[in-house]
Formats: sequence, structure tokens, C-alpha cells
Amino acid sequence: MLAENELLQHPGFTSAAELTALPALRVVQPDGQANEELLSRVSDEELIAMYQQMLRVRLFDRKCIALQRQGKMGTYAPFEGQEAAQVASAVCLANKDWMFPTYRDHAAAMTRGLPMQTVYRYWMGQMDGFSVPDELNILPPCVPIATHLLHGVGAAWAARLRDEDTVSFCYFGDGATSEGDFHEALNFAGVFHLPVVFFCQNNGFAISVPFARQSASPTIAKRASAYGMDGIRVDGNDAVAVYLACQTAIHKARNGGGPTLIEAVTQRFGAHTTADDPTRYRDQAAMNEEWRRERDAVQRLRLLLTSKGLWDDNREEQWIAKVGNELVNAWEEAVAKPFSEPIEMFDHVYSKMPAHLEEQKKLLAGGGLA
Amino acid sequence: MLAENELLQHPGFTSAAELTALPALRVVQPDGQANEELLSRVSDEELIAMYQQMLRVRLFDRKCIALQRQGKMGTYAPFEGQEAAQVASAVCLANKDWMFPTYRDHAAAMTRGLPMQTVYRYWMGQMDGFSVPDELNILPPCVPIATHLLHGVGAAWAARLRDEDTVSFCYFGDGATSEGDFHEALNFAGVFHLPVVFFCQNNGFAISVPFARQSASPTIAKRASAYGMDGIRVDGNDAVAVYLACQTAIHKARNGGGPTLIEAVTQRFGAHTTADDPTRYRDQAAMNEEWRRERDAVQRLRLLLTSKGLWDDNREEQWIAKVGNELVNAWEEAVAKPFSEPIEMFDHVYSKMPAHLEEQKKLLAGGGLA
Amino acid sequence: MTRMLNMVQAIRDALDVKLAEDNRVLVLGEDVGVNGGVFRATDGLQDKYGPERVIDTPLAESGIIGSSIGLALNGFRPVAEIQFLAFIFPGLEQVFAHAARMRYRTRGRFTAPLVIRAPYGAGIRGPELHSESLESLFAHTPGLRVVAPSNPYDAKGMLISAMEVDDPVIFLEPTRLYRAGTRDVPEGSYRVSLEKAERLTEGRDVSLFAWGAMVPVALRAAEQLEKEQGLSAEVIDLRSLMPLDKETILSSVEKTGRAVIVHEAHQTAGLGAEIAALLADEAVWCLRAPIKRVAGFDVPVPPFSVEDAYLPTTERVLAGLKEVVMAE
Amino acid sequence: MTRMLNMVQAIRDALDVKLAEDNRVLVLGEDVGVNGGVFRATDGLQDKYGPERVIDTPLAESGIIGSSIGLALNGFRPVAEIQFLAFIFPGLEQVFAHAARMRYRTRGRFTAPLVIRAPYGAGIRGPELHSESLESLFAHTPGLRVVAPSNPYDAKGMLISAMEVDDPVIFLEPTRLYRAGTRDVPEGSYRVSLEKAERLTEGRDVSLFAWGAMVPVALRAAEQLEKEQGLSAEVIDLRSLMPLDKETILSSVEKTGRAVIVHEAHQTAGLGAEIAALLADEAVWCLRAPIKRVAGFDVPVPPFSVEDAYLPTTERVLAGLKEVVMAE
Ligand SMILES: Cc1ncc(C[n+]2csc(CCOP(=O)(O)OP(=O)(O)O)c2C)c(N)n1
Ligand SMILES: Cc1ncc(C[n+]2csc(CCOP(=O)(O)OP(=O)(O)O)c2C)c(N)n1
Ligand SMILES: [Mg+2]
Ligand SMILES: [Mg+2]
Repeated sequence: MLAENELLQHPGFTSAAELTALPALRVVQPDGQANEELLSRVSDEELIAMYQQMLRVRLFDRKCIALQRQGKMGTYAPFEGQEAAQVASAVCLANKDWMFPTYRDHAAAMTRGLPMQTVYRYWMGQMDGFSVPDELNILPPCVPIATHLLHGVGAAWAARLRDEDTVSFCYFGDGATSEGDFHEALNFAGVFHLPVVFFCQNNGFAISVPFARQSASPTIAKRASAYGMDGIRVDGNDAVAVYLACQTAIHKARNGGGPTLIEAVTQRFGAHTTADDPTRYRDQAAMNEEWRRERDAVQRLRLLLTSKGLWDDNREEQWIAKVGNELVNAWEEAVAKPFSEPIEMFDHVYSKMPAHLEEQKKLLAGGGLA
Repeated sequence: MLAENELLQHPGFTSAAELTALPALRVVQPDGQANEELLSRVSDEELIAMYQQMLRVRLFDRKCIALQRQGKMGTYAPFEGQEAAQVASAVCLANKDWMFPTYRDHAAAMTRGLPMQTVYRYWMGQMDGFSVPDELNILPPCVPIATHLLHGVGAAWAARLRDEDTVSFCYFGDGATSEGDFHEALNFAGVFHLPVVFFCQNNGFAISVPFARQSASPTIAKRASAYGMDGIRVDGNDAVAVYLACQTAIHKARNGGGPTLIEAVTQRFGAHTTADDPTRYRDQAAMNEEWRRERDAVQRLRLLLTSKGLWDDNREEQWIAKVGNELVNAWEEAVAKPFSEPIEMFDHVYSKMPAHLEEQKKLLAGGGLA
Repeated sequence: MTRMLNMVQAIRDALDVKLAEDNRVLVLGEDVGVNGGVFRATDGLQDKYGPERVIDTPLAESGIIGSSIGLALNGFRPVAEIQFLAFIFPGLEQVFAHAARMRYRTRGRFTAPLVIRAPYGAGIRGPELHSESLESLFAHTPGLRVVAPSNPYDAKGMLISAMEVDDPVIFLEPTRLYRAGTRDVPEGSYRVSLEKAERLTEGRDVSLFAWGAMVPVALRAAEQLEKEQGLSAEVIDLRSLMPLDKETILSSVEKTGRAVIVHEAHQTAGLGAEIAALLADEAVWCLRAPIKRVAGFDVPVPPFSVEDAYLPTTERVLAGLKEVVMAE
Repeated sequence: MTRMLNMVQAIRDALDVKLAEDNRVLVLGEDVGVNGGVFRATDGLQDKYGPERVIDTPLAESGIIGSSIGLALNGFRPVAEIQFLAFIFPGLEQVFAHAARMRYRTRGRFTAPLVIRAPYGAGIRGPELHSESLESLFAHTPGLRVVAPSNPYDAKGMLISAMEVDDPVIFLEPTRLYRAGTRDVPEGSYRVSLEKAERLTEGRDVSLFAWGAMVPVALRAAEQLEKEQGLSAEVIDLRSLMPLDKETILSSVEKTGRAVIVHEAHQTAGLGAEIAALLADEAVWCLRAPIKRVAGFDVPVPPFSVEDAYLPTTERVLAGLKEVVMAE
């Protein structure tokens, strides 16, 4: 980990007072070359674990796209390209911390321990796809853009009021920064000096709309200063940079240092969702080429690991095989589990079912009218 | 007027790229001493006209408080203390420009030509208190905080689409900067580079809540940079500073230079509304003392005018007498005019009255049930 | 021990009781702290419980409600004040998309037991957007409870219940009744049901349904009907608007065969329609007259000089009662 | 000249026609430009009319609606797309506090004639909050017009009318019908009323009211009723939800004496209640059976694997019809 003042002095970082259009913090270059000094803050085990997880979620993502194409899942939101941003941030959190993901952040949620099966079930439109194991404070994917940032604020506030050192960690996209709730959340966090990290994956697009149409400000990190908080801009395809930035912001939040806005600059490699056709709004061929050459986060980390002798083709193959089994097993479990019964729709609307819902439930059960 | 680059080079101004906690632009000191170089941009006639208008609206404001106390008007929102901010901004606008005031900005609206009688009628709860003369693009006072900023954005957008050089000018308070709509409005204005001026009267309070509780950012002007726009912070009790800042921002907007955020630092001298008791949340006695000594905008401008030989006790007396007559005459007209008839509530709901409203209208007219 | 309290005092008392006995309870909103609320409903509470439990927030309703949801997720029981009901508009996404669905979405794993208190209704010469009645919007949103007390006793007891129930509650406070009279209100804790209507008068000839500030209007109209025609109206204060106390509603109309519903919200798609629809379905065989609604007109609440004509008056309710009792 | 178009094509055609003939018309929203809309309802329009008239906005619904109000104030006719109806939540303040009131507030001096288009309703396996039906919220807001077409012909004609009327219009597009079938749709301009319901079948035994995606469901149920019982239902497509075509509604029930109302929004405080309430007031003497509503249940629209059970089905509507025709 970096010391807080060390972080603030690094050329990639900036305090609220100095924010301008920034270069992003990068530790590992696309060819796997690294800034050794910064890299030394991360252990080999951590690097390997992140890589394995990134590869795992990428394979999961591709499997989901295939399942969707086969009609076995509903519309699916892939995250390929954003593995470093999601995995390297999520590994920094503890069980007690609160995570607020969007529909695209299941890589982060799975990294924190959300069962793969649950994620499958979510995209199958099953009710238990929204269930979260008791020991994890992960909210289900938030669909209405930017709204969950305020939940992160509130949960962080609760922690502060109880003098707990838990942190709220909110995931969101570049498009989300245009919503009023983004503003209100950051403003509350600033005013009440709350332990929350706002982690924006700036993948350059909100569906088809490029970032330049979202904001006249060239960076998102820069907006931190409007809320009296620090902002950090990192190369979101560099797992090590993401890891260091998140770890520092989380540590700061945990220790009373208040909120941070992190902008992880990354790319969504594929479509917005399986219902989207990215060739309508961008040159996907050019993007593919550039991405494979210098943006692919998984490849970059693999190059680093290989150069350090921590990974090789053999380990790669074994890992892929292992994950392949997991993907299949989890899917089999997901479809073997009973599907949601219509009647379950009446549960959990209220803490105690009111009379009119009892009636409606009975009618549905009896095949009646309503 | 200042040239645009001249403005940007003045120590009181800053471009979006350099925004930090700023000193505010001030031209006239509390004792009436002025920066002669900047003062020379304003003609003597303009200075006198602004002073007269500021005194006029102050007397109007006090009259309204008295009328409210006598039960002749509903809850009233006084603006004493904010005369320079409102008058010196409004004089910069042309008839064709669009003005979006709040419930506290009737000084600005009257300066632009809204009849005094209309303002009386508004606070009497009469329907025609919301009517605006055809030749003026002034919206009625906006009650839901910050929402009208988006209307300013849209009206400015329309002007730009038609290649007209009209400007939208939006009034709002420090509290309004916390609402999501503030953010969305400034963001749209920045993205579409629209001819709109966001004019914030930072009077330090949103009802009882001090500015430090609204925002962790020490200034509002600073927030401009989050939207890629310029921000200006001015002494809002200095009519000349307000005038120069607004004139420059309006000129810039009119000529394709895009939006500006102006923060006019001022004080509301009295209560939030006649229903409010400011002694509950601030030391009003200390405030009175300080305010009279160095914050009173009317007094400051009078000292300047007197020192320049442009004003004296005699002119003051005559002006007060003249305004006194106007206040009384306008009030007499306001109460002589027929009061709103309940039946009018059915008009203007739709462009053409639908059947169910025809029915309801008939029932009310007939004293029936509805 | 009881004291005579008006509704504002009763509400403050409820907050005081729960702040004292449950350290999960927080009060937050615009001007609720130092200022004690623009209606003084939270007066003195910040002095007593400190600025960490009675909190002045920035001016942002989505922020207030959204962060209250987060506070509730993480163990607190926030009571958020919205200064006037229509100022909940910017926070509706948080109410509709999250507060109402948190329990449902997460299958009970996470819940959002918050109370949103808001003064509502017309009749106090307020400026624009200070007089709205929006109960049907919330009643149409599964997952929310919606209640509106009509007197100080109920206000305190229902607010205590609202702070204890594990669901989000929209707690509507009829501004016009805030200081309209006092009642004996017990000290300390007591509960009033969040689901039960209250029959205020027994009647044979017509059922008269009302809530909030329309309750006194309904009572006056019923009195007048008795005086003028010797007919008795059964006045029912619904109190709970979601869920509705169907049993009480139906059993009254089964007896009287006639119904008038009074509310100050706009008539079209107001909650009166729901009650009429219930009756038209389940009590149609008992109906001996048209079901009448006496409601706010389908126009925006007008400027205050004419707002009284917008509102159902005793005369309009009486006219409605007469139409119904004379039908056949 | 006519062509066979589906509803998405018909909507695009309406926009195309008005963009061409009225330079005050603008189309704006998220992904409506380069991408042509997530349902392709604006496909090709930016290429044809340029990025100043078919505009991709930032991701902010209050911004979209609020700035559309400003555009309308200053002479334009914006047609704002909300990507899915529930995403209007953050923009509701602009709709309720401003779009609906601008004309009223300013006594006609300023108006806000904008159209808000939004796909609505369930049945397309959408993620959470992609399937809501919120018509009653808007119908309860004086100053708004609310319409929902059920076929390509109406969709085009009503959208053209909506772009021409001087009031704000909430234009609800039943997602499930977007590509559910084609109809002969005339080229060029034509108008369909924003106030008139359409009687789709003549019937004697029961009136069946529906709109949007429930219209085909109602028709199927009516057919089934005919087949099974030889009884005829009069199916009425309301089309306009605010104002309601009271005349058509009442005259049908005066004839049949029976009514069933179908909608996919939650039953409680849904628009079906308003129709039932109208009938219980003004047609009570004609009623020969309880008025039944067959509606979405009072639960949040559930995840898509079970959404079909949330929605009124032909079977549920048929059961409702049978209950009503067999009553007495
Ligand atoms: C309030 C709201 N408006 C619109 C949408 C529809 N929508 C879903 S994803 C999306 C784009 C989001 O872009 P961004 O925030 O950059 O996240 P990304 O999808 O790129 O991860 C939109 C417009 C929504 N879900 N919620
Ligand atoms: C959306 C909304 N929330 C709350 C209010 C109630 N309210 C009226 S004025 C005010 C304070 C506004 O403060 P500021 O923006 O600083 O303007 P000032 O009154 O100081 O001129 C509040 C909270 C409102 N009108 N609208
Ligand atoms: Mg994005
Ligand atoms: Mg203020």
C-alpha cells in the first residue's frame, strides 16, 4: 500500500485543490513492463490471485454471452475489457464492507464472493438471482443509473455513526456522472466526510453516447474538487494501478479520511448488452485492434506475470480447465435448482403480507381472476 | 464592459482550468472608495440608475413586509441585502433575453420591467400575479428549488438552434447548488455550449442551513470547472462588481462563448420569509451590526455616488418621495383590480378545456357538488 | 398521564419518545436541526439528541431519501422530513425504485424501514407547490405503506408505529390540522394501528369516507345532514391509505348501501376511485345509490386566494351526501 | 398510399413526417441519435435531419425533460424519449411541477407543448424497472395528456396529433406490441384523436375496457367468451387515458350493464379504479353485475421468469368476464 501522502505526491494523483485534466496513474505498461517501485507494493500472490480471477470472470462473461445466444438467459450485460477495474478494486474490500454494483459489475461481485450460480440465476430472471449470502454486504445490481451511490453514502454514514471502520464502495459508469444523484451523493459524502469510495469505470460510452457528450469536463476525477474531495484517475486496464488506488482510498476512508472519487479509464470491449450493436456507433474493428494491442487488461497482467516467472502456458491451461469445470458445474446447478414460482411474487413485498395481497395470492394460486 | 480576456486576466476572475478557492472581485469598498480603472467602465448614468432602482426595490420590500404583517398578503420572501446582486445583474439584460427568477428575485424581475402591481398580486395569491407582460421573457418565480435552471438551459438551446443572440439568465441561491437539477443544468449547458448565465446569490443560508452544510467546496464558482465552464466569484454587495461580471458573462454568451457560473456573495439581511425567525439559527444582532457597517449594498453605492458628487440628501429625499407614491399607487391599483374568481381555476389547464373540466366548472359555478 | 397537545406537538412527542428509546432512530431533513423544522415539528430535538441524530442535510430530496435508504440498509431507522409534500418530487425515484422494492428485490435480505414525513394538503395560504395531496401516487406503489392521521392522538401513535414497522412508510401530515386543535395525548410510548380505519360516528343512511384534513369537514357535513334531514352518516377516518381497511369499508356500506368519499387530492385517479372501485366490485349488490366522490378539482391547486374553492367544503360534501341519500 | 408497418416503424414514420414538415420539432434523448434508439424508433432520423434536430443527450432524465420544457417555452416542439418508462422517475419533478403547470401558472403566457415518448409495460423479458406501467400517476396530474396506442395506425396518427397539440403529452408505447404485427399505415400526415376511445367489437353482454398491450389480450378473451358461451363482449380500446372518453365508456355500459377493465399496472389506485368509479357514480342504475378489474398484481413487476403470471392473461380476463356475465 501507499502511504496517503505518498499517493498524493505521485504525479498520477492530485488533491482536490489541484485538479485539472490529468494523466492517469499507470504502473504496468501494455507490454508488461512495470514501475518496479510501485509494483513492489503488491505481493506475487496478490498478482497471481488477481490474474486468476480476471481470467475466471472473463471466461464466465463469454459463457454468459453464449448462453444468452442460446436463449437460456435474458439480455446480458458483458464486461469484457473491464476485468482489471472490477477485480482489482473488489479484492481490496473486506467482507464487512458494503459494495454497490451496477448491472455490469458482476465481475466485482463475484470477486467479493457472490456465487457464480447466483449471477447465472440473476440473468435467467430468477428471483433468487437477487439474493445475497448473509455474510456479504453486496447489493443486487442497480439498474436505475446512479441511484445506488446514495445508498453507499447512507451505509457509510451509518458506519460512521456507529464508529465502525467499514467502507462503502460504489461502482458506476461514465454516463452515471450526468445524473443528479451522482451530484447529490458526492455532495453528501463531502459534507458529512463519509467513508465511501466512488469508483467510476469510464469506459468511454453510455450505450452509444461517447463521454464527450456526457461532460464538457475532460475527466471525471476532476469533478472531485467540486465536492471538496480528492480525485484519482487511473489506467483502468492496469490491475496494479487500480489496486493501489483503491487500496489507498479505502484505507483513507477506513481511517476517517473521507470520500474519494476514482476514475478508472477503461474500455468495454463488446456490446453494451446482448441487445446492443456497437458497430452502429463506433469503429469496432479499429477498437478490436487497438484493444488487443494495448488495452487488454488480462493480457497485460499475464505479460507481467510471465516476465516475473509467475505464470506460464501450463498454469494457464490448468487454470482454464479448472474454471471451465466451474462454469459448467455452476450452470448445471443453476438450472437444476427449481425455477421461481409465480406465487413467490407475493412474498417480501411487505414485512407482513397485507390482506389484499393474501387475496391476490390466493386467486393466482387458484387460477382465478385476480 | 471588460473585454473577455481582460476579465479572465483580472485577479478576481479565473478560467475553468484554474479554479480554486478564490478571492471575490470587488470594485467598490464598503466606504465607497473604488478601483477607478474598473469603475470607469460604468457610466455615471448607469450608476445613478442602479442606485435608484436599488433604493426603489428596498422600499418596496419593506412595504411588502408591512403589508404581510397587516394580513394583506400571504407569506412573503424579502430580499433586503441582495439589492445589488439582483438589480446590477438585471440591468445587463435586454428585453429579448430570458430571465428565470426564484421567489426571492422580484427585485430583479422588477428591474427588468415586471410591473410592481403584478408582484403585489403574486404575493396576494392572485392568479394574475403569475402573468408576465408579452414583451418580457420573464418566468414567474420558481418555487421548486433549482428546477428552473434547466428551463434556462432549454431556452438558451432554442436560441442557439435559431441562431439568435438571446441569453438565458438564471437566478438561484446557494442551497440550490445541492439539488440534482443544478448539476444536470450546468452539465447540459457545458456539453451543448449554451448561452446561459447561472447567477447564484450565495447569501450564506438556505433557510436555516449555513453554506458549509450545503457543500464541502468552499466556493460555488469553483464548481464551474466540473462542467468545463468559467466561474466568477464577485462581491454581491458591490453593484459595480456584479454589473461588470454579468455584463461580461452575458456578452460572452451572446457571442458564442458559452455558459458562465457567477457566484455573487451576499447576505439576506432579514428573515427567509415572513414565516421565518432567523434568530433561531444566527446571531442577528451581530449580523445587523456588521451588515450596516460593511455589507449594505445600497449604502455602499450611495457613498460612492455622493463622493462623486452624483447624489445628495436632496435627491435622496425626492427619490424616496417619488417611490413612496409609486408604492402606494401600485398597491391601490392592486387591490382595486378584481380579485381572482374561483372559476378561473379551470382556465389554462389545457389548451382546450376537456369535458370533465367543463363539468367540474359547471358544478362549481352552480354551487353544486363537483 | 396525558397532556393536551396539538398535532405538531404530538408528532414531536413521538419523535422524542423513539429517539430516546431506540438509538437506531435518526431524524434528518432540511432545517430539522437548529431551526427545529419549518413547522417546528422537530423543535428542541437536536439540542436534546445532538447533531448526529437530528441532522440538517443539504437541500436535496433525492439525497435525503437515498441516503436514508442506505442508513436503513445498514441498521438505522431514519425519519426523513420532506419540507412540503410536493418537494418529494425530486426524490420519487428513490422512493419508487428503491425504498418500495428493497425488501422485495433482495428477497428479504436487505430492507429499507424508513419513515418519510411530509406536511401535505391545502388550506394554509401557502405558495405554489406547498399544498399538494399525492397519496394515490404512493398507494399505487407496492411495498410502501401510506398513512395520514387526522388528530394529535393518532398522529403520535401512528408515527410511533411507523418507526417500528419494518416497511417504508409515507407519513402524511395534514398541514391544516397541525395547530387546528388539541387532544389528550398520553406520555411515553403507545401505538395506533397502521392498517385500521376508525369509525368516528355510527350511521345508518350513508357511509362517508375521509382522511387527513378532510375528516373534520366530513364530520361537519354529517352533523349538518343529521340536522337538516334527520339522516345519519357513518363517518370513517381511513387513516391507513395503503393498505386500505377493506373490511371496515365494505361492512359499513353493506349496512348503509350508500357511500360518499371525500379527499382533497384531484378527483381523477385519486384514492377515492380505488374505494369506489372496491365497492363497485364487492358491494355492488348492496348499493342503493351512486357512489359519489367529493374531491379536489382536476386542476393544479390554484393560488391561495382561491384555494378554498378548490378544496371540498362542508357544503360540497353535504351536497354530495344529499344527492346520494335522495337517490333511488 | 399505405404500407404495412409495425409499431416501431409507424412511430418513426410519424417523427419523420413531423421533422420534415415542422422545423420546430426536435427529437432528443439517450441514444436516439447515432444509435437510432434502443428500440430503433428513431433509426435514420439523425442522418436525415442532422444532429441539431435529432439529439443525443447526456444520461439525465430531469435534464432531458427540463431542458425540453425550456425549448418548448422558447418556440420548439421537443419530442423527448425516455428509454424505458420507469426511467422517467428522476424527471418526475419536471413533469409534475412544470410541464403540467406551465400554461396554468402563467395564465397561458408560456406553454410547454412537449411530447414525452416512453416504451412501457411488461412481457419482453426485460431487466428490473424495464416493465412498468405508470399511467395513473400521469392521469392524476392535471395539465398532462396521457395516451397509449395499441396498433401501428393509431401510434402514428396519435403521435402526429401529440406533436401538434398545445399541451404536454405523455405518449406511452407498449413495448410488447412494438413488433407484434403490422398494419396498413398511410404515408404522410394524418391524425388520430387524442381524446376518443375506439370501439373494437360491438357487444351486448359486457363492456371490456383495455389499452396498450392489453388490447389484444382483451380481444382474445372476448373471442373466447363468444366461443365458449355465445356471449358478446364490447371491447373498447381507450387510447386516451387523460382525458378519458367518458361518453363512450358510459354509453357502452348503459347498453351492456356490465364492465370489466383490464390493465397491466398494479390494481390498487390504477386507472381501472377511475373507470370503475365513473361507472359506480354515473351508471350505477344500469349495473347488472359487479365491476371487475383484471390488473397487474399489487407487487413490483417481478423478474422476467415469472412476469407472465404478473400480467393479465387471456385466461384471467376470461375468468373476469365469466364472473361478470354469470352474476345476478
Ligand atoms: C435512470 C436510468 N436511465 C436510463 C437507463 C438506461 N440505461 C441503462 S445502461 C445505460 C448507459 C449507462 O452508461 P454508463 O453509466 O457509462 O455505464 P456502462 O453501461 O457504460 O457500464 C442507460 C442509458 C437506466 N438504466 N436508468
Ligand atoms: C425542491 C424544494 N425543496 C425544498 C423547498 C423549500 N425551500 C424553499 S426556499 C428553501 C431554501 C433555499 O435556499 P437558497 O437556495 O440558498 O435560496 P435563498 O432562499 O437563500 O434565496 C427551501 C429549502 C423548495 N422550495 N423546493
Ligand atoms: Mg460507460
Ligand atoms: Mg441562500
